[in-house]
Amino acid sequence: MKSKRSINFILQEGGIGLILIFIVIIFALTAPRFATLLNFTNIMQQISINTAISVGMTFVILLGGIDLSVGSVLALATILAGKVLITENMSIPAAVVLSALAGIGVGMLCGLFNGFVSVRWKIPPFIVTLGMMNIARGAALQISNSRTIFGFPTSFNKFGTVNLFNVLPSIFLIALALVIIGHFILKYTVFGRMIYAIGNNEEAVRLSGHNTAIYKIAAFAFCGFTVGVAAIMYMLRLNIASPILGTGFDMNAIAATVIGGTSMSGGKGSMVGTFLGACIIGVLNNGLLLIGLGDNARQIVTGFIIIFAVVIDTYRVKFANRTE
Amino acid sequence: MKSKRSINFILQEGGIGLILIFIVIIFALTAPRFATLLNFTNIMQQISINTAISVGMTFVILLGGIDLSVGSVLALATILAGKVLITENMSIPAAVVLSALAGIGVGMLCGLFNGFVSVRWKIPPFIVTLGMMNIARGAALQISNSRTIFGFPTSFNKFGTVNLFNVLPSIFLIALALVIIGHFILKYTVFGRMIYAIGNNEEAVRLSGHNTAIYKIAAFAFCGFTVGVAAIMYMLRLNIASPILGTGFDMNAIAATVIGGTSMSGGKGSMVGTFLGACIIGVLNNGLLLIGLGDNARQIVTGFIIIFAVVIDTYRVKFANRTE
Amino acid sequence: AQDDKPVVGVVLKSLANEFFKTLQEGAEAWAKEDGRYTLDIKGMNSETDIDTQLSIMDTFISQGVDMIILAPADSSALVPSVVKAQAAGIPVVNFDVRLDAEQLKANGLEDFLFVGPDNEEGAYLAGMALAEKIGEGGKVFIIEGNPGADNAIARKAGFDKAVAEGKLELLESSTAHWETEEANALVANLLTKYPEVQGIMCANDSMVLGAQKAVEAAGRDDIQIVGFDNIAAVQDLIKQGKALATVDQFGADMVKMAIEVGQKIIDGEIEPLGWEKTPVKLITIEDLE
Amino acid sequence: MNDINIIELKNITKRFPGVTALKQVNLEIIQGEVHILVGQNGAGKSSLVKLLTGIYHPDEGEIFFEGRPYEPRTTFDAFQNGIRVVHQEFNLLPYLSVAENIFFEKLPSHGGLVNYNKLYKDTESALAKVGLNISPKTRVETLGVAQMQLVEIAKAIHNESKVLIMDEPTATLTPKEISRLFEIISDLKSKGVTIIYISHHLQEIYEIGDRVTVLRNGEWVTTRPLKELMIPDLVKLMVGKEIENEYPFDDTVKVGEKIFSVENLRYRGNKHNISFTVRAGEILGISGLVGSGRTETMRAIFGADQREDGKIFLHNKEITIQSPKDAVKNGISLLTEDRKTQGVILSMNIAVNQTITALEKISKNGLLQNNTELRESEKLVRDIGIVCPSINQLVRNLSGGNQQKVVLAKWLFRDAEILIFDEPTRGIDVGARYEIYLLLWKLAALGKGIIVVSSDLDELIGICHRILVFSDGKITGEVNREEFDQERILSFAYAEYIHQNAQDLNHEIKTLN
Ligand SMILES: Nc1ncnc2c1ncn2[C@@H]1O[C@H](COP(=O)(O)OP(=O)(O)OP(=O)(O)O)[C@@H](O)[C@H]1O
Ligand SMILES: Nc1ncnc2c1ncn2[C@@H]1O[C@H](COP(=O)(O)OP(=O)(O)OP(=O)(O)O)[C@@H](O)[C@H]1O
Ligand SMILES: [Mg+2]
Ligand SMILES: [Mg+2]
Repeated sequence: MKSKRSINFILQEGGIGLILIFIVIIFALTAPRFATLLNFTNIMQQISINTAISVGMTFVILLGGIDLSVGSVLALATILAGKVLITENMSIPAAVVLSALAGIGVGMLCGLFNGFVSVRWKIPPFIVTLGMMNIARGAALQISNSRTIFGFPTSFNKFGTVNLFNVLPSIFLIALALVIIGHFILKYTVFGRMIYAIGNNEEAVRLSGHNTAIYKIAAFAFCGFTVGVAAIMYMLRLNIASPILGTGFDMNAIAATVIGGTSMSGGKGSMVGTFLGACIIGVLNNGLLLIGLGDNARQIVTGFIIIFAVVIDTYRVKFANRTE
Repeated sequence: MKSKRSINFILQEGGIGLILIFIVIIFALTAPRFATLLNFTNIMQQISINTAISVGMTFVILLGGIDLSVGSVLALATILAGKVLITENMSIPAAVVLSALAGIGVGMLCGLFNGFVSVRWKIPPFIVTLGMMNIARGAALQISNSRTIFGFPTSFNKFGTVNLFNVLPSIFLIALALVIIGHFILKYTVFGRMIYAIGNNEEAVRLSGHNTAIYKIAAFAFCGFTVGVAAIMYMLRLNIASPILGTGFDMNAIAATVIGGTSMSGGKGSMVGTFLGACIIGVLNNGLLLIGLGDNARQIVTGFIIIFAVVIDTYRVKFANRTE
Repeated sequence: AQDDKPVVGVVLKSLANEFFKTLQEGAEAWAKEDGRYTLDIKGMNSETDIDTQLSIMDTFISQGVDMIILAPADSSALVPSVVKAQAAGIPVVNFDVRLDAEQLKANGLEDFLFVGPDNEEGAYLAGMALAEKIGEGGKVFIIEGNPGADNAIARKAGFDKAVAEGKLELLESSTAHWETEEANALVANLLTKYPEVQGIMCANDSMVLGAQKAVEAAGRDDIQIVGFDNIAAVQDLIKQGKALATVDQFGADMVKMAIEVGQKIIDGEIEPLGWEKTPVKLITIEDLE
Repeated sequence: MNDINIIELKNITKRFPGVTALKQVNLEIIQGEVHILVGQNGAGKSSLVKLLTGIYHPDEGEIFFEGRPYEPRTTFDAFQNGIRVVHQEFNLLPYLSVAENIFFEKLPSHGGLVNYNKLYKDTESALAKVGLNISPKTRVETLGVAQMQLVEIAKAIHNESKVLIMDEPTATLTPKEISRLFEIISDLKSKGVTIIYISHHLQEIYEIGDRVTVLRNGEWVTTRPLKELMIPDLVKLMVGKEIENEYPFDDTVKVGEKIFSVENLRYRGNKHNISFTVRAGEILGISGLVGSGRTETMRAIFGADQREDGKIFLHNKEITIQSPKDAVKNGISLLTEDRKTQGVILSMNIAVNQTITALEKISKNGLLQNNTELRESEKLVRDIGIVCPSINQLVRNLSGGNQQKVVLAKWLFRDAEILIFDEPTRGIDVGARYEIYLLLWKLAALGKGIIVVSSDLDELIGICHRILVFSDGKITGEVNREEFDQERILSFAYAEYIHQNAQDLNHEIKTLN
């Protein structure tokens, strides 16, 4: 009985994890240098930013929303944080702290704006965040005068290349911390349960006396927060702040979330799933490159695998239901 | 009674139209040369492709789906149609007809794939079309060897610049025809009725004895069809076929649809609204430039106006309900 | 047999871009003929995809290739990767887009070698061709590339220089993000705003295609257009007299030169310093006959 | 009794576009009573409840609660005043657990963290109270309708309240759950809770009610002690005319040959095989307790869920049914039990909902014939007596009973040979129910085979030729009209559960009497 249950658990909760493991094994067998510690470190480095954004995106999608502005807001956040970071006449620790606050702050403000406008006027988040996508991008270009900002303090830049135990990149640890925080909030806090509840049936939640607006705004703000953190991670990793970065980040984060099993219409999904979704995307990008596929073939294969992973997942769910 | 009713109609159905008129008036007063016939011809030319894609997108979104692959599929369709069009040893009329068939055919095939896979394995259309986005782009690049295709027959190129009565661009007329066809299907056919019904409550429709799968696949195929037509329109307008065109077309089409009042969760919306949504986007692009705003300011203002238009729309709906 | 040939890792920007595709094919053809090297050419799906470039760099480093030649997607962000490769004993030759001088300096690579064209110079040549054609006081637009992109900035600077030197009147400078369709709409709208315009400078050839169609649709045959990249479709326009000029940067030669310079560095013949300029050439109708 | 009015409505009027749901209603609810509210579908009962709970706001008039003016702006205001409600339509969160559904108004928490131990413990006791034997972690989407109803009730009663309003809580329950509910109600009453109870099952209200208010067309008709009004009086007050016999049984209808049969059908998750037949002109009743597998069996026949095994014959010829489409094509229809998620399309109008089963009748070559649709749809509205301003009314804006009538209408629009009705009269008032029975008889007279699944045993006994009894996924009894007998049918219904658990049985039987 018990073992059957745990098989079920693996099948249901860990399904996308099995698919990830499967992909990893395939690449380990076929792609030279894939299964090396160094390469895993690389992959972790590469998925960190998408993972961080996806944590916030999961909150928003669980509510039945979407956030298209994450890429632009990330760019804007790097610009502001970057400006602060290179301010002269400031001690480096002070500059770093203020810079992080600036980046995270602007992320949260944009998130608040998204949440507030969509809740206050009952506008589809798609529209509000599409608007914000343009606003933040324009602002980033304007403020930076379309120029990349660089020349951060060396100690700052160094931190981004530090690997714990020589394996775990610092920014991956930050991303992991966000995943854990996100998971914890969703699973164990009233706020988290409200996110699910609202995504299930907002009307019912409202009728039982909760102020759904607050929770929704908070979810968008949280998404902005993770984008702000991702902006700092970006600066740590690439040592630049740029007004043009982040195109496609929105689709990547949404893809990670949805591949991870979160329903676009809200109410269903998990943070662990999202993390695994981000891993799958990262491993695919890395593995297909190592296998030596040409660019076009890589793109085509990526497309098929994205679909295929989710198709497999539906079979797994079916099977899992049957063994109950 | 009757006049009150017609006011109501304008407020409810034509609301986004009023906003469009409002925007047009503002620009007419503030932007030099905005209110000229020539400029309107320009705008029509510019919105044609987005309008055509949005027609199909509306079908998909009404079902509660989404199609992220339209841009890539459009590129792929131009490449195939372009290859056919420049085939030597073929009479021009034959080449044009075959080329159109190739472009529209590949569009429909991609749509069929999207529909079939998402229906058969119950996968979110977001994922399937994201996959298709990669597949079609990779295929377009591969087939064209990353090269722009040009050198179409002169008569073909000429047709793209013809304006009926010196005002209505030929491709705008094609777009308009698609809008009318789409409107007709949605309003007056069993297929259209099913689209709405499935978007509202698929399970109830299924339990009423319908094969909802067929209708859903058909809607995606129709979307692919409009993308194929849009590909031909693109070739008429720009006289090239290119594997890299079409980025951002998906967001534009979704934006037109949603600004036009179609609900992202399906079941609610109209083709006329979508058309007006596409007009608003086109007029904004044009008017803000004529007013003399710089690139960044234009982007920021566009963002605000997109949000603002929809905010206004919610007030209008409220007001309309009150006057009933 | 192939295995003992030195492997050169080539990191390109987007292979979707026609320029890089031409470059890739040219480089491959050259390598086959030359026979000394095995080329491993990798690109990304989008020009701004810094991430993929970084992972390609990582991949090359862990594969231990003999030399990397790099066309960076971002002039600052790739510097740490270059440092990493050098530290691993792999010489890196920077080509096409110059790595940022200050960023290099901060990483201890002052005046790091660059093999590549002078984008600004190229744009200036195109701009001057336009200026000569329409004469002093001629009214022009600049259609810019992606804001913030390094070559977009350089080309804009070149156009600006030509505007100043040719005493042209700049009516408007706006971006169309390298894209045909966007350039088409932008130019159509600008033509409405400034019917008096006489010339258009586009930062790449894809935008020339869109701009030219907008001019044609407006029924104007008195507007001169110049571009950059020398793609086949624009050559065709130049031949038909529908575009004035474009600029060729001889991508394949650039790769060849970068590899040869890299070989010299390995052989200890030269220091990896300075700017090894590759030619830029104005292409007009005379060059195409 | 010292009669304090806990709630007073003074001249309340509520209008909707085209409808006045309540007209100048005056009503007093006495502290501690069980106040019954009856009236035809669309009489305004649910609207009244929604006014009391802050979902709607009156256009005119005032409400007093405990003597003070009471203007709830949100449901939360109502809660804070101690007013709780079980709505006619469920408001559950499908992907969340039963525990979270019951408690999410205020999840047991400490410093923002959910205390799951307490949550599950509390849930167990809340579920035990309503007699629902499921794990607190069960996801609500996997529950049957009756179970969902019990979850709704558990949700409403676990909190202390002064006034508890129940809008048709028993529409889908079987006697077992109903008697448990009545125990709960009398328990609450003894604690001084005032109860407002809405039901169309007129027999049951006598078990618990103190006073009754009748609404008709949004107008107050009377408020009297229940003892003073017998069922026929109530019906007359509600409907405005007398109905002599609640259940018409037409013995002129000839039951013919066997036309439909199911052999060894096994739905997914069931251990037993099910076989039965239906004859032309026969009304076959299906009885059983909640969860006995009636709905699953019907869904499996209709192709709504996949079958594990079994054959289906129509006119002695085997037919293959893989999907509802196959079923409908073969002349079988199924009126589903959950109208909100499976029956109606809430955001579309009456006409669309009614005609969706037979679009070929209102279209030519794929083009809709609007005039035909209008005509057909209006005819159905008239035939079935749907109360609505026009056929363009959205189904969402209809009263619960009228929504149910729309579902009926859509299946009548499709002339099927075999009509399966799963809880067809759920939420339908006595008057309209009578009309529906007549309709069933009309269909029977045409030689159709009719299957009625119902939790209302009186109804089955009143109108069926024959009743099959389900118990735990198995047919345990078949009773012909001559032998109809409540006790006997119930004993069949319990048959399988008795084998399983003798202790439970004792309990069941106790609660039953
Ligand atoms: N939101 C609404 N919009 C329009 N009309 C409404 C709305 N809500 C209720 N109505 C109308 O008000 C009237 C009263 O409805 P109500 O739901 O109160 O009836 P009811 O007595 O509860 O009926 P039932 O027994 O069928 O549940 C009906 O005619 C209904 O169509
Ligand atoms: N009180 C209960 N305790 C435990 N399990 C139950 C209970 N009621 C129902 N179930 C289980 O839930 C499943 C589905 O319940 P549902 O109410 O839909 O039953 P059903 O067989 O469709 O109903 P009905 O016979 O009422 O139409 C049943 O298979 C049964 O095992
Ligand atoms: Mg009601
Ligand atoms: Mg049932």
